Amino acid sequence: MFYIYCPYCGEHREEEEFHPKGQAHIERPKEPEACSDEEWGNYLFFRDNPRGVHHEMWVHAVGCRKFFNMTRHTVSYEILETYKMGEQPSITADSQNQPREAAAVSDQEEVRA
Amino acid sequence: MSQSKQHQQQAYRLNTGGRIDRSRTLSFTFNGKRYQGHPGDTLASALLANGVDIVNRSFKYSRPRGIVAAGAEEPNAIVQLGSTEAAQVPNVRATQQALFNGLTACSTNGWPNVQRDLMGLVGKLGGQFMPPGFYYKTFMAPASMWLTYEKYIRKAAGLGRSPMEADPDSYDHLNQHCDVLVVGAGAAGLAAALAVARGGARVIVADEQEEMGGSLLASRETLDGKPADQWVAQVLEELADCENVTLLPRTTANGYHDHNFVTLHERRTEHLGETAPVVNGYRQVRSRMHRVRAGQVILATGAHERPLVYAGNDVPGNLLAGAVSTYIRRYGVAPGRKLVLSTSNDYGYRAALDWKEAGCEVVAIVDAREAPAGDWVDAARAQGIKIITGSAVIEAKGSNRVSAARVAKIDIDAFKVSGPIQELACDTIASSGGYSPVIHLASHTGARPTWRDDIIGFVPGLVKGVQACGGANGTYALGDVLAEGVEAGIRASAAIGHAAQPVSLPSAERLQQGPAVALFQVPHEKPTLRGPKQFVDLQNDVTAAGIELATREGFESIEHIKRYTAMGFGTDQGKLGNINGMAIAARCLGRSIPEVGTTVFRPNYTPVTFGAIVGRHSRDLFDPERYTALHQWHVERGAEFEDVGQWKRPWYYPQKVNGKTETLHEAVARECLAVRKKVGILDASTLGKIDIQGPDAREFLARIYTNKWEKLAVGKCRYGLMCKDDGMVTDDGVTSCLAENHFLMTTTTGGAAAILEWLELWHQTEWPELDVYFTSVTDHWATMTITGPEARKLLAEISDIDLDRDSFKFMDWRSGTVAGVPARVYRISFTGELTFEINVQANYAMHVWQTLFKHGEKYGLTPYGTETMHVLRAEKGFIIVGQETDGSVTPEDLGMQWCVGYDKPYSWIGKRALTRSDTKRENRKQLVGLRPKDPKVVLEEGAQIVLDPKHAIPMPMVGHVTSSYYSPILDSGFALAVVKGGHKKMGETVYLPMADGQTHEAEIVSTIFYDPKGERQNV
Amino acid sequence: MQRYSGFGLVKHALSHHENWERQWRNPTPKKQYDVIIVGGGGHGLATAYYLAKEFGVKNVAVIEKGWLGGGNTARNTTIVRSNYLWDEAAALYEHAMKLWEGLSQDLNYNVMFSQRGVLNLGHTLQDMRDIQRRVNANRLNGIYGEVLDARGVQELVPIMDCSTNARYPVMGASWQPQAGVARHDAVAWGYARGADAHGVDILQQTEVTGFKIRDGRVYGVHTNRGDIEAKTVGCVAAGNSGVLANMAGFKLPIESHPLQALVSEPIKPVLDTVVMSNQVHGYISQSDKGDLVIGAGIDGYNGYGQRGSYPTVEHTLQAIVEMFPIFSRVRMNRQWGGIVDTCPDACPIISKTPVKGLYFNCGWGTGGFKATPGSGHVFAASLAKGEMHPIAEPFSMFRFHSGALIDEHGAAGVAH
Amino acid sequence: MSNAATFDTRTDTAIPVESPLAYSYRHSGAPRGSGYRLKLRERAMLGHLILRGGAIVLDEAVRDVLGISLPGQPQGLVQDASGERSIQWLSPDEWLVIVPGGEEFPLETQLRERLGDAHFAISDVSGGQTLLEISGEAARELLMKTVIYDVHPSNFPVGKGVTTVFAKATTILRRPSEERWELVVRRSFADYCYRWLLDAGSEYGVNVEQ
Repeated sequence: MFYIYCPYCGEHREEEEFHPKGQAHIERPKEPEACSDEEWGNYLFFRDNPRGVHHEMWVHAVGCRKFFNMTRHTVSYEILETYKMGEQPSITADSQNQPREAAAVSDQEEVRA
Repeated sequence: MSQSKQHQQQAYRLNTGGRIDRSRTLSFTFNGKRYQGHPGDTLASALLANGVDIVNRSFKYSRPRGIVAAGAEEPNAIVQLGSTEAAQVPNVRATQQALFNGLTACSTNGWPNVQRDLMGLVGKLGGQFMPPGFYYKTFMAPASMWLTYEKYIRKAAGLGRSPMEADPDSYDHLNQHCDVLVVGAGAAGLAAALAVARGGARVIVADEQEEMGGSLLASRETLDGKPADQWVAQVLEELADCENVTLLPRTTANGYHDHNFVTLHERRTEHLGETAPVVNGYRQVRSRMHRVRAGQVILATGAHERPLVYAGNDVPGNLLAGAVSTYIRRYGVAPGRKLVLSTSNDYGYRAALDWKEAGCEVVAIVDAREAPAGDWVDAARAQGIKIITGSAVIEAKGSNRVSAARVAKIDIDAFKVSGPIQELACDTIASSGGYSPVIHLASHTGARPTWRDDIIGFVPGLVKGVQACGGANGTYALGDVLAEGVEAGIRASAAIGHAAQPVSLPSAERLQQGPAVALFQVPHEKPTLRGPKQFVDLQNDVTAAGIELATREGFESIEHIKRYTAMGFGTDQGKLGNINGMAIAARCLGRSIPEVGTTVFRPNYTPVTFGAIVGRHSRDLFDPERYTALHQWHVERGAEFEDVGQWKRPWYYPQKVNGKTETLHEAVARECLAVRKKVGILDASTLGKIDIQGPDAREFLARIYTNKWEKLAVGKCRYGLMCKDDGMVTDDGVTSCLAENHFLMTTTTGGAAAILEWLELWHQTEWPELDVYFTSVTDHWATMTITGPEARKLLAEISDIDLDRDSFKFMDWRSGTVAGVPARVYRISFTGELTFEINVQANYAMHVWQTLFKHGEKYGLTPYGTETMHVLRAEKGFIIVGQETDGSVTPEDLGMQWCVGYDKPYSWIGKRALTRSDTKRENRKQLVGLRPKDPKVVLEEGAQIVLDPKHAIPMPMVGHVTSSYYSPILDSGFALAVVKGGHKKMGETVYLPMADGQTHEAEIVSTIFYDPKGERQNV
Repeated sequence: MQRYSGFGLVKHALSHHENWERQWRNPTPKKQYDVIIVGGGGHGLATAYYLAKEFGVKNVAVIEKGWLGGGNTARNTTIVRSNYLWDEAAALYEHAMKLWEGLSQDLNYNVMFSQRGVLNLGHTLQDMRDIQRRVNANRLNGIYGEVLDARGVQELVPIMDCSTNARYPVMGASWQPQAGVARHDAVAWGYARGADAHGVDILQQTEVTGFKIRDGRVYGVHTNRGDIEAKTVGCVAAGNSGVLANMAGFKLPIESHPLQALVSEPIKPVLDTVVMSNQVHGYISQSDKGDLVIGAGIDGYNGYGQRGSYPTVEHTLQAIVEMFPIFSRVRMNRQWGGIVDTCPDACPIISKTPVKGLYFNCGWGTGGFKATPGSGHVFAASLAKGEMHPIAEPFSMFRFHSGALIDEHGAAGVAH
Repeated sequence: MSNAATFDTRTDTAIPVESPLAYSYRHSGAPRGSGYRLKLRERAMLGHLILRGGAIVLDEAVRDVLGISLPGQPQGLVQDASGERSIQWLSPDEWLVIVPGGEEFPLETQLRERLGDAHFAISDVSGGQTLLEISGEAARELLMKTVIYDVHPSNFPVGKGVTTVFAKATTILRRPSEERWELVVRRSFADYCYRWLLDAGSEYGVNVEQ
């Protein structure tokens, strides 16, 4: 069970006070009507789901009721940082100087997305 | 021998020694026979004292089994506890159950009894037909017979039995926080705890045994030249005096979860009786789960001795060497008379020394090493004990008790017997294959253990904030263990910012020890597959041959081998067997142990009663029941309640008519007609209410709702529909404009909390620039809905609000007083009748409600519940989110285009999704009314709708009934349904084939069945 | 392949079990296969088995990074049922159910499919509406089911608290008597043995590290044991699907979450059916060995750690003791976690992808085990023909663009 | 003015009121006895206001009107000299004000006047929650059974308050003095909380003061 530092309350609190809210930094398209069905579907449903460093949103539901972001490793479950809404992470998968699991590299010659 | 000796009480009890209180006698019953023991005994030590050899029958082969160990690792002595049905506890480990007066236990297997077990015959005859995985290879023909085979297999399986009555005891949780948690209060743990405690940090020390001290309680070693338990007593005294220290004996750390969250199961009363006692008039909890969040964790969990795997090693009388010592030194019991010890290391020698000192005969020590040398070896020689080197016990003889040991020279590398075999008469064989650190807790965290050749064992992998010391870390020499404990304590203190204080350790004896040899399975003169059974996992009857066979069949990963043979899946989770099993697999595959895999242990370390995990969250406290301010009234009025989320809402109010209580149907018909013809009242307090303030409140509403809000004037209310951004309806309700910058939103009863979070989500993440605040006021207001033609007259009697139809219009709200209480009254309607929703501060609700009844009697004021509310709203075609919708329904599917602001400037939540190819489809399921052709028919809710009822199965379905009721005012059944392309199918006939073979016919009609022009609510 | 039978068992016993053959080989990877299946769990092995046996594609490799059947196949609570609400899902799971019924004989491996029936309890009026809706739909789809009232439930499970005193009294249930449980490991092993016998190479301890893609077409995979080529690659990697998709350069509408389960100590037979409850949230059956096998919920965060949070276990046991107060003194032996790949609509993806020749079968969430034979069969058919099998067609990953979701959340309740 | 509607939901007349625990006293009773180690007392009918806005915006107004300053630090709880009025930090833009019953509306009106056109919100929630005092030697252990927050004095000194999990509900927990704890519970959950406290406290003996 996680022990989470709430950046608004300024202290560690038990996971039971929080709800996870999925991947962080997903912005709603500014002009939804200009989106194709594919782009809109991507916004609604398609996620990074990395095995490793993940930026995700949580809410301190039984507490200050603030949403905030967390950088967490999805295998070790180690919380690398939490930061307020609107801020950017200081730790990312690239900044983590560790060997990347399963060296996820492919020959991508003209991959159509 | 046990048969002949049962009349003789405690024949194996030693006259001196041990930590038992011989001055007091406790009596207990095992398998129907009465025995005696002493305070300080475990059930196991007491059984041994009384010469009870067979404590159980094995699971697969029904072989007689005796006590092997003295602690959590015991695989055999699994008993059923309890003298009454409600107090039954299955699968109690006798080695961990303190003896109490009146304890009643029996074996979990064996028919008709453990002494003479008929299944044992099957095991003997059929044993060879039951290799691992035999059930995968047979019982396949004929296919229909499997359920029959399975019935017999199930009967033979299982250990103890579940009680058949509810638990009389209660349990609870204690949420603990500490700087340092020390798990294990043996030498390492106590040393660590002392170091931490003196530094002033908050420390919890948990130990699973009845007494703290671990192996020091039964050690032959001294500290400062005094018995080690004196040091234990002195340390415990100091710790008990520290305000920053919590000592938890009888407390097992059973699970180690993320971020140093550890569950400690404290057995508070299980040593006292089979149900929890009453102290000072207050009943105690049976056991308690400490949910500990620790800054640092120190694992001082010690090590388990590994038995050697030889033929017949499961016959009663085969014990771990360390267990023999423990029984003699701690419990004053010699578990036999004549001992043969088989060992691969120096530690095992202690059992022989203790045995000899207890006045019993040591037939021989059989040491696998060619030239053992060390202080304990010398001591044994000095005692005149015969030592047979380069050899091992290759087979135990005997059926119900060991009668002899077959001993031979062995060649470990070549895995064969290399010399002549001699048979030594004895009744006890103790074995020691070295130690396995107790790495269980560490592996719960996902950290992989590491193999160390030097200690022939795995040491724990460690995550952040944890350290291991002493036996748990593969350190066994007492002096080193103590020093490591202090170091761990100092490191842990430093990590949480506490200065460590010096701890002067007592001096331990410096013992010379010879190196151990890696011996796991002992070779037999016959090949493993042909020889007598050599057990690896005693509880699951897994043999060395079984493991060999599994590897032959291609099961090469240890995880495969465990699963194919069931090794390690018992209630002991393979504490004794797993490493031996891995070693055997490694031998068969020609690999090293770490190449075969690691053992991954899962919580729990030892099993924990469901009750303790559940805690107080059971029975009346399983889940909160939420009540409105009027709950007392509803209860007194005899309401039946409906669960809506956590709320208890009145469902209907059955009355006694001519001495008979109304049915749901009768009550609802009466309530419905009262509303349609006179006036009814509903407690609507459960609706979610959110106070919205700020200059951008209106803009916010426009973005979050599908419909428009720009022109809603102060004093007005409007219905709103909410979607997720996938365009699917998620909530609805009425929002009122209280002031230009002030709105009150209502939500569905079940959706209240989620909608508040939903609003906050959009405000905090996407639209922080909007100046608006949301506050839940659900509980502040009580809401009483009076509805029906007489509603105005009734309200006028007790309100100072001008209720005139022209000044207080439909969809207006006004404030004033009702029954002398300040109230906001909303003229909105969910029934289609003239309706006033009276909102008062909840503390006044009962007064207002009762006043309404005082005045309402003459108008026929009738309380109605949710069922009537549903009928009335359905007659009007009003939806219930969650009933008409299921997360796949858009506003357009509901025919609610009138509630969609297509041209609002901001692309509100859900709008974009409505133009996706699938949401634009013409033949989407759309909400319609259904009128059964036979008005007496009330269609089943959930009935499926087809166009061709003669179509073969699978029959294409075009929709289903979402709501269906009998309408008392229309005197007919009617329904709401979703039907593919339904909006363009008005007047068409559809069919509803039912499970009973009937097919109903219905016509697609408008969703509004009553007062289609909406005149009644406007009067 | 050595045939298994009771007679064979006796024969082997008399020769001291020295003549049993390997159940599958441990082959060296070839340079090239017709089809590569990535993921050696139940679904992947079943796909390979049916490819070789039913669709004539025998040059097949199954690539497994660990040991076969070691993922969710080994970690689930083994419930098999097909009473799904929507036509598309019902067709898929019922296809599986038909295959389950002859599976032991087809594989010559006893998977112990025990049709002891599954109860999905209803505790609220809306639960009961949903149950009626689902059972009615099932019957018209040819899936037998009944709606029981509280008394009917009590007769089937006498030890359950069906009284009105419960916090959420049992109002009734749906009952699918053909449903039940099966022995999870045996399913993986049986398919592995069968596939191997048809010539499939099962490559364990082999990890795919990337895809070979040219002109938007897959032609092989990189592995820790070298490159292996194939023009058709099917990924059946459950919780790790997202990682594989990233390697191939696209995203999936999938998130991987921890799902926990637990067992009690073995006790004598006391529960003869499978009981599932959405409202109090727990599900339970008793294994042939006597363990109460109990499923806990999904943790809300993403996780590949095969661990979840402890309160999830607490809540589950609270639900179990609420339904079965007599189990309060039974003890929990062991808990564990799996990684489930969940789709937004609680239905799987069996689909072509933006990369030609690369197919994904994933997103089974908590419902994968029961579908194993059906999933493998329709996926094999799709891979063999290069066109999606009609039962698989609705489960395209592109439904998340069009909006044609098959939302089993709303109505089916517990999706396990 | 903030252009919000204000409404005094309280009346001075002798109209009977029922506290959120009225049902519970009838149903579960209010145990009294000797030898108890826990004391429970409801402080019903107090005035409860939720204050929303920026700390800088609110602080001066609160000080002027109420005479105590807004706790600026997270988890802060400030009381006036009498201990009858308090303000508690709930979130960076949210505070709970508790005052003697009847003071809440005049207070809201004064604050609104004082705050003028600033962006803020005040919501009266007096009917929606009640305050329970817990004292006695077993108080801390009872809280450990009940809330997941660390109530050890080193972590929970006087003058602190948090929102946290109460069994399966939520609560606001405050420590106004060394020997006394306060729980603010929602009306609809009050009976559950009360039954929980009686049950959890039963092993120590509970005395309920009405």
